[in-house]
Amino acid sequence: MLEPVRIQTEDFSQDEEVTALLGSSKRMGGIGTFLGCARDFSEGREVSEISFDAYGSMALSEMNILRNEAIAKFGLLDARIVHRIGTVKGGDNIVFIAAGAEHRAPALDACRWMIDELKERVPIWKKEITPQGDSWVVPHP
Amino acid sequence: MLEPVRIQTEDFSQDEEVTALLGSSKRMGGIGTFLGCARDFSEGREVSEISFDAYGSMALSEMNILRNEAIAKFGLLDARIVHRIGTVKGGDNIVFIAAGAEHRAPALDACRWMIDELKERVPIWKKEITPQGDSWVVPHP
Amino acid sequence: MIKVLFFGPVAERIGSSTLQIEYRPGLRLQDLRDDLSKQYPQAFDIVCFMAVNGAHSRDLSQELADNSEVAFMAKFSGG
Amino acid sequence: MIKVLFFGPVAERIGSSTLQIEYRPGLRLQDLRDDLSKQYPQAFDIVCFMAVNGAHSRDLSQELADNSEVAFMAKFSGG
Repeated sequence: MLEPVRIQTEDFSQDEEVTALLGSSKRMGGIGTFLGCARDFSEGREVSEISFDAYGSMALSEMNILRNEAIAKFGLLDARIVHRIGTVKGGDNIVFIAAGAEHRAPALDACRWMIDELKERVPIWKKEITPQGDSWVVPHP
Repeated sequence: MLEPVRIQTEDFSQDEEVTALLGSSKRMGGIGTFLGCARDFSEGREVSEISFDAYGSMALSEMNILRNEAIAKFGLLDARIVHRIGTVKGGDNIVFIAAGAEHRAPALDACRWMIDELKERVPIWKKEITPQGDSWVVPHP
Repeated sequence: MIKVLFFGPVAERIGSSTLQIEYRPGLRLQDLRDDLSKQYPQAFDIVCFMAVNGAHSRDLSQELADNSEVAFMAKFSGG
Repeated sequence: MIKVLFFGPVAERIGSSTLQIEYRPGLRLQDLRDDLSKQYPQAFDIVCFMAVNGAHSRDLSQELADNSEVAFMAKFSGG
């Protein structure tokens, strides 16, 4: 069984993640997910690839803390967070968040909270590789 | 290619739906989804199956209107809505909503708006089949 | 003729999912609803929404054309 | 020794992803930061977050133990 929190270079399957999530409770009535993927265009420039650097051990422990906090804060039945590192191409999956609850409101609220918090807390950096050169992404406030 | 708005008895695959959604634009950076599934427990009773009745033609046209409105209102790149009818068991998929946008906020906002509106507008009714008898679900306000 | 459709809990209380009602000129949605709710008060207790030819209708004064399809529906519980 | 880690844009500006700094008793996070930002001002211009032994630290007065792992990090851009 795949761990609920992972950092990996390989792609993931949303169906597999959701099946694992659903397997944790028969009382789950709603699942909110967020999938972040690589765009081939950003800030007016064509992007051919995105590469990631991460403080792996800290990122993983922060993602686990985030999952535990979300489960407690929103009364979730289960949650999963997967982030890819390495290099991805346009259209490829980058990050997947899933939150499962008895009803839809906490599932959707928790999903949004987790992706917002992940961006604030988890030490991962994105570099856009374009025909005009590479540049580290500066997040907007 | 699967239609973006469907009512069907068969199960669906999130991966297939998300792949179809992503295929519509390389500028898609965020996808919010909601999956509603059958719980085996509701209002304190064990639920063995859920069966659906629908005003099929109207439900489909309302779901198409909803998708078009969501795309316009949130500036989505694409959206999909799939609802199962017939009879499903505990843990089975019921409804799937996906919203894709350049950034995460409109994708997540639109996903939530679509599932909330679907419940208000789309003529589908759910009956819970329990060992103690069947009963139509009365939605809470 | 007017085709009247019922679904889910309303159909169950009426004991049928469709009725054919004789068309008469000037027939309004209100008239149809009044006639049917006298015949099926228990079913109409839970009617919340109406549709004419597959579109939501909130206008009871709407005149119905011959061969219209009208639905009287309970609160939706899909999703 | 203190192991100092850099990632992404900070590592690029420093030209390295790790440095070994001699430990001295009483060394605080503030001291380490001051020393390194004199040496690498361009890199430290974009430092927003610090971690000690893999956990966020906002307390510059924190004393570092020998063999600590310290990271000076730019704003995150994952997700």
